[in-house]
Amino acid sequence: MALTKVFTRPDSLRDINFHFCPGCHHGTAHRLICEAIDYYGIRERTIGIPGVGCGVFLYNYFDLDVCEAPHGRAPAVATGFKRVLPQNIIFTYQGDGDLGSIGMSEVIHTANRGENITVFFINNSVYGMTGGQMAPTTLLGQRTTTTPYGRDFRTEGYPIRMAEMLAPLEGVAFAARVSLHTPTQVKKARKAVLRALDIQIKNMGFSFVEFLCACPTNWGLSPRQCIEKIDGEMLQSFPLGTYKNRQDS
Amino acid sequence: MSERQILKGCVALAEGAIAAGYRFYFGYPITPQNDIPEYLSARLPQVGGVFIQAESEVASINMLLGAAAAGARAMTSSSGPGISLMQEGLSYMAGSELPGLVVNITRIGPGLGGIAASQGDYRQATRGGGHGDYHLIVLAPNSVQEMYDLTIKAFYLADKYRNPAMILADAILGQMKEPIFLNPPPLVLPEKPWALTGARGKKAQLIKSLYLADGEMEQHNWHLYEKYRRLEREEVLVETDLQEKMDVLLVSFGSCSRMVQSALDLARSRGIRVGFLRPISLYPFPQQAVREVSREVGKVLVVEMNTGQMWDDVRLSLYPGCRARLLARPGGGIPAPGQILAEIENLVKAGDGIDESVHQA
Amino acid sequence: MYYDVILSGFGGQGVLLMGDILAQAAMLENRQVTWMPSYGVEMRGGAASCTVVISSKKIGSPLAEEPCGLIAMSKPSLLKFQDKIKSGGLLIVNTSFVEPEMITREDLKKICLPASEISYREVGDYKMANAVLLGAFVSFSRVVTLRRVEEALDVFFREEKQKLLPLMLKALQRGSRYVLEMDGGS
Amino acid sequence: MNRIEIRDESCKGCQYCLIFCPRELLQIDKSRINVLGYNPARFVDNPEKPCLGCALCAEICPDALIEVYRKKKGAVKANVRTPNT
Repeated sequence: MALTKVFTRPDSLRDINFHFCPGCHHGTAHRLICEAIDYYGIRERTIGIPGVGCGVFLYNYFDLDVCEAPHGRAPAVATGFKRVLPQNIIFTYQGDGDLGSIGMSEVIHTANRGENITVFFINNSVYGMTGGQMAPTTLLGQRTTTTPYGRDFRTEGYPIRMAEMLAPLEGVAFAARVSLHTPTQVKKARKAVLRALDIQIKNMGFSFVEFLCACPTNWGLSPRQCIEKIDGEMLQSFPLGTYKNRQDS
Repeated sequence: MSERQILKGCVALAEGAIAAGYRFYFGYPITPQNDIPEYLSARLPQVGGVFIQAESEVASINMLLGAAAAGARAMTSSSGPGISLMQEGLSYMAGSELPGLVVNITRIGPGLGGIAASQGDYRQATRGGGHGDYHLIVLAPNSVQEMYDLTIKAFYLADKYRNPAMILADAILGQMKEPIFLNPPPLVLPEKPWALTGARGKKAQLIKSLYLADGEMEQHNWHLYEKYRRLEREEVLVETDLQEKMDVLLVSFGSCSRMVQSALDLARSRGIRVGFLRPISLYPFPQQAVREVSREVGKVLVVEMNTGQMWDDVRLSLYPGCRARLLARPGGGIPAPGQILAEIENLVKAGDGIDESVHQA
Repeated sequence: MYYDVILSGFGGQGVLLMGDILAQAAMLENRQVTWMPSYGVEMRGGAASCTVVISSKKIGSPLAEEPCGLIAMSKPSLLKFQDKIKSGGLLIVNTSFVEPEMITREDLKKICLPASEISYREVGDYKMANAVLLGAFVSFSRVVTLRRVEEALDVFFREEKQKLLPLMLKALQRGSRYVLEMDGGS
Repeated sequence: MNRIEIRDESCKGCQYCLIFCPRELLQIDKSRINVLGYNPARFVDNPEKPCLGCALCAEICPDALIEVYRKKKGAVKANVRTPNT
């Protein structure tokens, strides 16, 4: 019996090696977003807006129109795009420094306006590109290059939970936190990505997917140890779940 | 030709933008430019446009960036401190070669300063303002009619050169009312094949300002350099009012040049031979015109509402041997025509070798 | 022809509108004209003033160093501006709010009229004092004709404000008559 | 026979696929260093416990380097499903 190819790279993902480190989950997030774009057949009307960080090179991998945004400002840039091109599908792709720190204001107000865009948020609890400094999502006790003694809530505050924070805003139609550390979780993440874009296609409002990801390089762990860290500490600080899923009207 | 009608400067500017096909406003309130967003929040929906009050100037400029990258003519307006917050986005827009219009109805600075008229943002506007090797196209109106006309022109230049443009005005020009003609030129929106609208039936495109490969950034900056040189060759806007055998040449821009015009009339009525040169494009600065005119007259008086910002550009452009003196009001005060006249008379009396000193009006 | 006038008073007395109407009338007479409000930190209340410059030639400064005329509707505005008026210029004071004794200049043409009282008694609304003063101003200075001012009013009193138009016209004419009667008496 | 193909020249040897293969059919090829400088993963089928075609390896591969072939007739792509399944 002939074999059928049942799993392959999505068409929207260019055939180019990722620059990401071994075990980094950016590639997985890239793949899931491209799969969803292919699934809905929206590649030719989708515009991606990466923030600054390891994700900025998204344009090398995604075979669609891409516009760079200044650090943290991707939701504002996306707003500009969406208001000019309401028929297009606009998504941002931001890391935890970009979205949770410098760009907190932009994402909250974009969400609160119910801007009909999708924000993909890569939460790996650390600044990747700049060399492992503390992120707003850094776990308590986690050592980073700027919290050499571990993050202490008395001096650095607490890890910030973006999905939970955005979900109650009226403008938000979908907010979920997923993880990419096991195949089962990747499958769940795929559903969240599909639903987020579905929400945008149906003009239902702002959609948000937070991905828990590993940063083996800056965590100083092997990929195998990274899985354990996500499964343990990270899931404790960042519970998975769908925090908002407005029903189709 | 349309009927004359009396409009406020800020409203004329907004109407100019609409005549230029602009439909997307993103901005954050700050005095003294609030007439612009307030007017447009009512006006844009009437012409199928979009008005968004952004959460900050930082967001505004990036909304502008997005709209520009999507191919739209888009504008934001602000004042001093807000414009400072926009510098990051402006640098990105220049680096990504995105057109767009930023209106600066200036305040007095530095810091929170004050809201009266000032020309203290000249240097920030003409030198780039943000990080990196770039310029904004900067136009400085001096009448309500020019608030309208130059706004249209600024959109046109921004698109032509794929570079952000700025209208530099102040509270006098924003608040003043004058009769103007609303005569929009035929609206021809340029093709923007580089704009991102989705990769439908074409290769996927990218708009970016990050160049990491060896030599790539240098090449990009040389490319921008060529663009700015072309602007300097082809897009200089300057108004002159010259006489034979002038004693003094007056140089001034924006609202301040109106006071200088009054002083010019006073001086001429007293038989003093005075010339007048007004840079309308502050970048590109009319270097050549200043050089040529100053060759005819050894003494130049620059009048500015700052401590000598355009003065620097004038002195860089003077014909060798010419000297330029500065008459300044940097704190919201306005140089009165009588004070300017007195300084002109001083210069006439001064003999040949004047010094390049700063005088307070 | 060149004339610059400062119109001043408290916020809410309608001095900016009075300037607007004057500028509109000047435009209808094919003059060059500028209208420049004083802009201060305060947004409401307090002092309000505007400068209107009317000329047959291109106008340079929209501000007046030495105005040809001043209309003062309040004490602070009289104190602030009366020393600036060009010698031989015109000073119009609303004596409903300002005592004539406060005028220190001797070298001016002066019109002192209780505009608010006239407005209240003869127009039926004290808020038309600005129009009374404007009527007096144009009839005395003749920078524009009263007819042009009446035409200009149409721009400002449209739709729901149209009901104010007859009152404005009446107030303007009353102010104008005050000047004519004063002239006749002198 | 179900099987997978790994584009091993692009593999960075993170070993995620090894960890999640229920049949332990993946291993690191210590005999070889690819152009990226890593020991790549290698698929070695076991006739006793053959590949299930479950695609867990492909699902977890962060570099999207694994293609999965299944005997099943007319199967949909495992990584492209409807939103509600």
